[in-house]
Amino acid sequence: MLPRAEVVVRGRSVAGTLGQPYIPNLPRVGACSPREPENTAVAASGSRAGPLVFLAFLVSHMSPNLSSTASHLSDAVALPDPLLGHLSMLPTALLETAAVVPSAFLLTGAVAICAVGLVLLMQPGQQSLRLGGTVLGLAGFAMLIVEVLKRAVPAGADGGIPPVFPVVFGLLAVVGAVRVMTNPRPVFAALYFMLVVLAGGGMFLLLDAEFMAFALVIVYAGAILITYMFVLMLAQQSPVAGVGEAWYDRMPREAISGVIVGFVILATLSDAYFSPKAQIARDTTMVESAHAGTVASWQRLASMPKLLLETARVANPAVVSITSFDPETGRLDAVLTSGASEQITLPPSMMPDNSRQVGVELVSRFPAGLEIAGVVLLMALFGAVILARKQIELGEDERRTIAGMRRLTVEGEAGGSSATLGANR
Amino acid sequence: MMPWTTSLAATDAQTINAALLVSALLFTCGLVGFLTRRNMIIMFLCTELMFQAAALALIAFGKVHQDLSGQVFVIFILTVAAAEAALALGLVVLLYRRRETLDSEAWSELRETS
Amino acid sequence: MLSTLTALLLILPLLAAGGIALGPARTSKWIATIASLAVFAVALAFSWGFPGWTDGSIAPSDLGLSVMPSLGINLTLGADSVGVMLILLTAFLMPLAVIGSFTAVVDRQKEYYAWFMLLEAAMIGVFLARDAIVFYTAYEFTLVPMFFLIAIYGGAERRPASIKFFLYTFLGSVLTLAGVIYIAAQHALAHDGAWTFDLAALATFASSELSNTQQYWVFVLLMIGFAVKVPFFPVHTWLPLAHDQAPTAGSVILAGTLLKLGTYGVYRIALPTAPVGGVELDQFIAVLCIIGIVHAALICWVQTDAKKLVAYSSVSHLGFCMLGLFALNSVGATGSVLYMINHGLSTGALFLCIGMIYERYHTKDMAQLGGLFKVMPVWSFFMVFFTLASLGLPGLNGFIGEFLCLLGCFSAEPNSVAGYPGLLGPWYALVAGSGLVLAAMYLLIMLGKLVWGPLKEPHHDAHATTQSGSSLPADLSPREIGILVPLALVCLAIGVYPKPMMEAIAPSVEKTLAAYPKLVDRYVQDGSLVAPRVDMGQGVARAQPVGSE
Amino acid sequence: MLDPASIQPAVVSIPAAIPSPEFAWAGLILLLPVLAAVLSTICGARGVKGKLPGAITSIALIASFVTTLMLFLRLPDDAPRTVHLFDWVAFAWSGTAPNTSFLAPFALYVDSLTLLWMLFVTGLGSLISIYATEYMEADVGKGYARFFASVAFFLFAMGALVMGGNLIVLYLGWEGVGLASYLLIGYFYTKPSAVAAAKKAFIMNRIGDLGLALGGFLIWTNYGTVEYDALFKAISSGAAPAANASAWGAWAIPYCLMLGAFGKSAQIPLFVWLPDAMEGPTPVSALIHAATMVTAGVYLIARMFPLFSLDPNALLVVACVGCLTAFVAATIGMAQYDIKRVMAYSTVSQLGYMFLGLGVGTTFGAVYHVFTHAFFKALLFLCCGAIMHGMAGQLDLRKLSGVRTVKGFGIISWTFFIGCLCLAGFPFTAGFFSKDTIIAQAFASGNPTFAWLGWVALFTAFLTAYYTFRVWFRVCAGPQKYEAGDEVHSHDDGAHDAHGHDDHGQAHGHAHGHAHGHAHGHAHSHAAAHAHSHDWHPHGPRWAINGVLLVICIGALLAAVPSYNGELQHKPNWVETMVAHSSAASGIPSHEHAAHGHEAGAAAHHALSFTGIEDVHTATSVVASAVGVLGICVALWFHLLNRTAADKLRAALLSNGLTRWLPLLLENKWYVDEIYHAVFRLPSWFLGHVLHFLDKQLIDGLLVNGGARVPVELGRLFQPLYNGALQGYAATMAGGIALIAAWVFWIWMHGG
Repeated sequence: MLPRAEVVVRGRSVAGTLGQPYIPNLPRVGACSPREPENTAVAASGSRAGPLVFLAFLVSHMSPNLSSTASHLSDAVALPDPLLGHLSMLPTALLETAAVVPSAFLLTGAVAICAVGLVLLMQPGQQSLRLGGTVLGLAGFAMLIVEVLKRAVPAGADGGIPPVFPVVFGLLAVVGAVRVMTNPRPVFAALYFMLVVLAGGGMFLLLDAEFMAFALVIVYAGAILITYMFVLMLAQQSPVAGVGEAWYDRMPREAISGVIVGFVILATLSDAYFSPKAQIARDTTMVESAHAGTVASWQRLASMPKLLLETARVANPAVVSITSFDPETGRLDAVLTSGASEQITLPPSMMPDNSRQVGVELVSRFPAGLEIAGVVLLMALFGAVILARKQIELGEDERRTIAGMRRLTVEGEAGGSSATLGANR
Repeated sequence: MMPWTTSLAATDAQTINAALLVSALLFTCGLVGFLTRRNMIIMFLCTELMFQAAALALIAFGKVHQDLSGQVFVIFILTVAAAEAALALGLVVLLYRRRETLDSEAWSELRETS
Repeated sequence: MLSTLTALLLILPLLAAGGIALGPARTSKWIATIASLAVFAVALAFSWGFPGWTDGSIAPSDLGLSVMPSLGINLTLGADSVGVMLILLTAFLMPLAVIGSFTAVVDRQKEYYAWFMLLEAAMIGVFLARDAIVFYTAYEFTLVPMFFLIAIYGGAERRPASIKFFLYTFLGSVLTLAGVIYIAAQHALAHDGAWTFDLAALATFASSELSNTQQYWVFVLLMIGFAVKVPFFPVHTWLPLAHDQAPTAGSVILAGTLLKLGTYGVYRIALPTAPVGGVELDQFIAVLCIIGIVHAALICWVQTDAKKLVAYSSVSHLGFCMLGLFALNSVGATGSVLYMINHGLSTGALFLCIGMIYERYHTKDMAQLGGLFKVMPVWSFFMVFFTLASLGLPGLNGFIGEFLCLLGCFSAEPNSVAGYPGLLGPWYALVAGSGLVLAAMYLLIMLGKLVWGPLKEPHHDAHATTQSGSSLPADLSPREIGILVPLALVCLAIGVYPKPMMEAIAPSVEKTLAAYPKLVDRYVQDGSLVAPRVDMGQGVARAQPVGSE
Repeated sequence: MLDPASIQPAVVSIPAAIPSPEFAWAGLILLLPVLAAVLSTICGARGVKGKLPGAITSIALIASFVTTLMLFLRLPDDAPRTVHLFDWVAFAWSGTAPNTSFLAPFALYVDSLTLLWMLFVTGLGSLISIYATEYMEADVGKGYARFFASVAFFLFAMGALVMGGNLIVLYLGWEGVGLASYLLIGYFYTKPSAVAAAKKAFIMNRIGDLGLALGGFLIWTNYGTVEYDALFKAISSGAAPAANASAWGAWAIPYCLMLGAFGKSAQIPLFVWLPDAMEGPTPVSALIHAATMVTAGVYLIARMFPLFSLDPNALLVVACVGCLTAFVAATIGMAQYDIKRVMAYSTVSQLGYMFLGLGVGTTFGAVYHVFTHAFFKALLFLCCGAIMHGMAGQLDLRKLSGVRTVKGFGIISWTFFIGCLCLAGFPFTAGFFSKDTIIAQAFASGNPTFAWLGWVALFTAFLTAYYTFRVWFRVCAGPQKYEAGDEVHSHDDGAHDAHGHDDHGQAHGHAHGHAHGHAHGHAHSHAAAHAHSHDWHPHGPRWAINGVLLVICIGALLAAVPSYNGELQHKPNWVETMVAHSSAASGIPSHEHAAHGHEAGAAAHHALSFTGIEDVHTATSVVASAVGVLGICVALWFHLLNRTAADKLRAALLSNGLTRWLPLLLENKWYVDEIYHAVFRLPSWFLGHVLHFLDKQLIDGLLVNGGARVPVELGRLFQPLYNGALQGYAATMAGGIALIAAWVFWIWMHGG
């Protein structure tokens, strides 16, 4: 939490204030002389090295301190594939471009690049396109994250150590999400979703929401995803040799319009989130609410007398009881075993942990919501039971056939090939 | 604060920005996936993605405001997601049994005939 | 007493429509006949007691019913002399149209006559309206019965015709409504939120307090809707289609009265409300009129379908009517109002005549018909008569209106001695006058094909039976003669002695055109009342507070 | 240009009219024909089988004539009278003077010019309707009532035209006679050529009417009135028209009126309708298309002469057009074979003389020529009609010869001869005097242009004499030889049987007590199988036709009497007096004055000085007589004495490449019809098609339907989103949310 006295417009002007042109310290992939790969794993990954190159580049870019490391790393990555080499030039070039583009358009531009990448990624059966899409998408993501992180740092302030974890988790989550929506195999999609959940949990952790992080992983990965898996097993035909997955899994519908709609939202959201105005508002809110958050935590502690007592005892084992507790300051008047009263100031580290606080918050502030959540789950249970009853003996087409009506599906229209369907029937 | 979260010295502001960006991207991916995929199961997965995004944004903003309501609401999201998964997947199974396909377009006859 | 009659004018047809809808099908045509005759009688009584013949005032002035006080919408009824004349025209044509449908319509009679009665109520409502919203409501409501009349009882292409008719005119009049609401909103702004939709109040307000630019645009808005209805040259294409497809009686009413709603709207609302726009656009509109006159006349020339020919001739004729109106002087406007009425009579009668042919031969194609004088001399007499009325033969009704319209246009010059300065002049009249020659051309071609020449009848069902199976006589039946004779008599009477009408119209015209001479003078001096660009920007800037408040 | 000495603007003030309500009975002159028309129509509607309509009309017209005569006799002085009958077009408005009202009451303006015209109109009208009662008897019970209703209506309209007190009433009559003409030309409505001719006449007239209307407009805008009396008052008071009252200015008035006059009187460029108008029954041709209606243009200019006299150039135009028309029509008339057409072209030609007379400033000459021409041309037409009537519709002068000797055709032939003499301008006939007055004035005016026109007119006089006697020598003289016309045949479409045509009644047998009874049954029963050569005989007319011919013949001869008075006895020529007392004399020096002036000034070197005669009038008379006689002689040689010479001449001309054009041009009427068709009619017709196409495709198709298709196409653009698949709806929803979010964000960012 960095209190900011003044906030100037971020972006290129930052470099200007520093008195030097803002030239990102970019790894010069093409220019470097081939060396012995120090990181054989990376090198061995070959064409899959793109993301790592990015990661390295990101890290190097974010932190001047790490720049040598990064360039080292990037130098270390030999790119055997000339195509990939060229493709790798692309993000570099893009970033160079980004440096001269007004920051107001940077986010939007990056979003657009992401969109193009996603569209390419969604082209079925076109390996090279998808590769390009990957590169473009990553480049867009890189531009986005760089710009976004830069905006979190006030002008003239030192960015400090680059936030590796948020970037890593974010990248994982996004990659997972993209795979969820592009993978033709539903099972893999579900598994990638698990990746998203895990990465999301990581983000939760970074945001000090430990309880939610683990709850998320448990509920999603443990319960919901398993349900999906079961359903997939029930409903999904296995890929047929020579045909592959069902056509509806291979062919996205109206990819471009969908992407446009999605990325309009994305552009709006990113502009809304990261515009200077919003950034200032958020920073201000954080500064202003810091104290309130502490007070709220102490209050929650106060609402748990036993825990308060225990906490006080941690501070001073001699505490017998507590006469008063001031959430504003975290100061409590305790009666010691000696009968004397003592004023103890609890350090912030003694706040109750996240799960406790959430629990208190849940039952104290949102009891009705809690009840409703319970009812929802109950209803879902009923619903699931009703749905699961054995109620449909025949497929609709069969029943229509019996009734002498026209079949709704034409041979071969639905799932798989007609041969498969014929075999199934 | 957990010590390890700050070990790499990411500022809160940076983390929050990253989280918000990821949330937006997740949401977009979920939305785009929902709009473009034909498989009903994956469509639901994509809604889950959007839930994720919402949850992440809630938590990030909770962090901004130093308020736990954000986290509490994530619980509700989880609830709804679970309920939805239960019901929706049940429905998907039913639908699949009727048409033997997971293609959502197989159920497009409610449209206005053009 | 006058108020009672006024109310009766509206209520009677509505009651009749209800009665037709509730009663059995076989009585519907009689109910409609009796009701429309009764309305005509009421209209006669109304005009007898009407006090505004000599001074152009509106009467009754006290009949009103508050509908929406907060917005100042009142159901106020009353008409000036022009309105009364058009009411008389409507009430006169309606029984003829109803009686003319006896044999033509055999299916779904109940609806047919009920729609007719509703149509009559709506049209009378337009001419009686003293409130803009009432006017607009009635104006739009005329579309509904007409839409069904065309769509159900029309020819082969009735569906597209009815839809086009409805949408086209509706689209136009929505803009008119926008203009009206804009004026009313401005009025409310300028008068501490006092809303009113009273036509006279709006006209007074708009013509005196709105800026020139505002008036200009208001006029444009108002004009668009009315121009479609007229129908004015570039927006006329719905008319031939609608006429072609409408049932005979529908065409009669369409040509006779419905089109007059447009010209009446221009006369009653657009011209007095936004005189600046009227002056500014005068020449533009006149040029369009003239193009319309010549264009439609030339098209008439090559028509093979008699009904379409008459329909296009309506376009041409109403061009004269508008031209007279936009001469902006008393002569032209008086002629124009006369023309409204006379066009209604003669064109309506022509449609009736062609409908009678259609009932007998099931074709309107002039290539398949010819020399009908031989078998239908009585019909031919009326056909020739009304054709002559339509082409403006002096002594019949068409002449005076046409002549005065042209004279008005001719004398509408800045330094005219005709009392009112105008912006047109001899050249306009010359080109428009060529429409007279062309009118003679196409109408006589029609006569030459239908009435004269060697006898030609469609082979398959010459003098076949009507749809109902009851055969019509070769020549006109007494019922049909009974329809045409009153029309012919009225045409003749107006042609021979139009003076009372002109004297009644003149004061109303003066009121309508009161603001114009000064504006025309200023226009002539400055070259424009609405300075381009700069003033327009101010206009927009002025208009902005309205939106934000 | 025009010698200013000969025409001085507004030197003669027109006496103010005296409102005379006591003469309201003069309205009967108009009312009686209307009544007759109505009654005849009723007869037709009631299916009266008999000559009742003819009788009604004849009686009404005679009564009308008598009323006119009474009016003529009762008028105490020469001052014009106005008789206000009722208000017609009349309304007033507030405004700035002078034009705060438009007043066109149905009023009569009676002066000597009116009376002169009305006398011969009603007189000839009565006579011709009597003639027609016999002539049209084939159509009794069918078109008979229609015919007489139209004739009666024509008389009403003509009366309104002539007697109307203002231009609007004149316009009423103007269009009314056009309508009557339309109805009567198209009388044989089953004949497509008749229908086309009727249409053509009406439309050509409409063009002229437009000119008249515009002239009326201009008069009103300039002088603030359309009433003759007020107008003349304004002119003779010397008050200039309101300055810049119209963009066209007062100068344009005569040109507009001229157009109207040219249309009605069949002058170049609007003359082509008149020959075609011969499709009508012959009495109609005689009455409307020779004697009365076509002179309306002359009347108009004579009546409006005060306006014309203000503008010498306008008069020059009138003179040139008149002269040119006279010449062109005469040349065409030389080459026609249809005797009615010859007469029609001669009418056009004579009308040209009248306009020449107006143009050179002798309204008297013009009016006098109208007067004489009315008689002799009516006579000629009636004779033609009688021959046609007797010869079963035969009009081709190549197929008729020596009719004079056919039994029953004597009166016809000799009255025909007298008519021809008059037309040819044989010395001391009516036509001679009136034509010479015009030509002499052309020479006497001292204007070189007019002198040229005079020469052309003289040459035309020669042509006139030639073609007139060409007809007479061919038809009436020579060996007896005739063929029946087409009207003994049944017409091809069968629609014509015993119904449509004027002249076949006799051949088809109407029981009128004539000697062809044996043929009648035949004719009725099987017209198609009728072999005319065996049982058809020409038959002479009975009393009505013969009587009328005689009366008109006497009239034609007597029409010269005023000139005898004037020329020989030096008494005032009463026609001239009548003209001089009307508005037609405005701006023209009185006769004596003019004569003196010319004798003094222009006598020494007028264009005809070579004759050695000092007086230009006398010189003209001599030259014109010589020319006329020469024309008759040429005709005598070519068409009676040596008929083959004419054909040889024609063949010689045709065989020579250099002269080939001459007969072709003349026989094809200078190709004027074809030129008009190609230049005006065809392009307009084509333009009509183009516009119709554009109207349907461009305006309606592209703009209207295209405009309507925009929302449709927009809808279609987004339709895939609503194809029933869930995602489409979701996409719209999400897109909407995205846009709303973007909007909200925009507002948030940029302040609301």
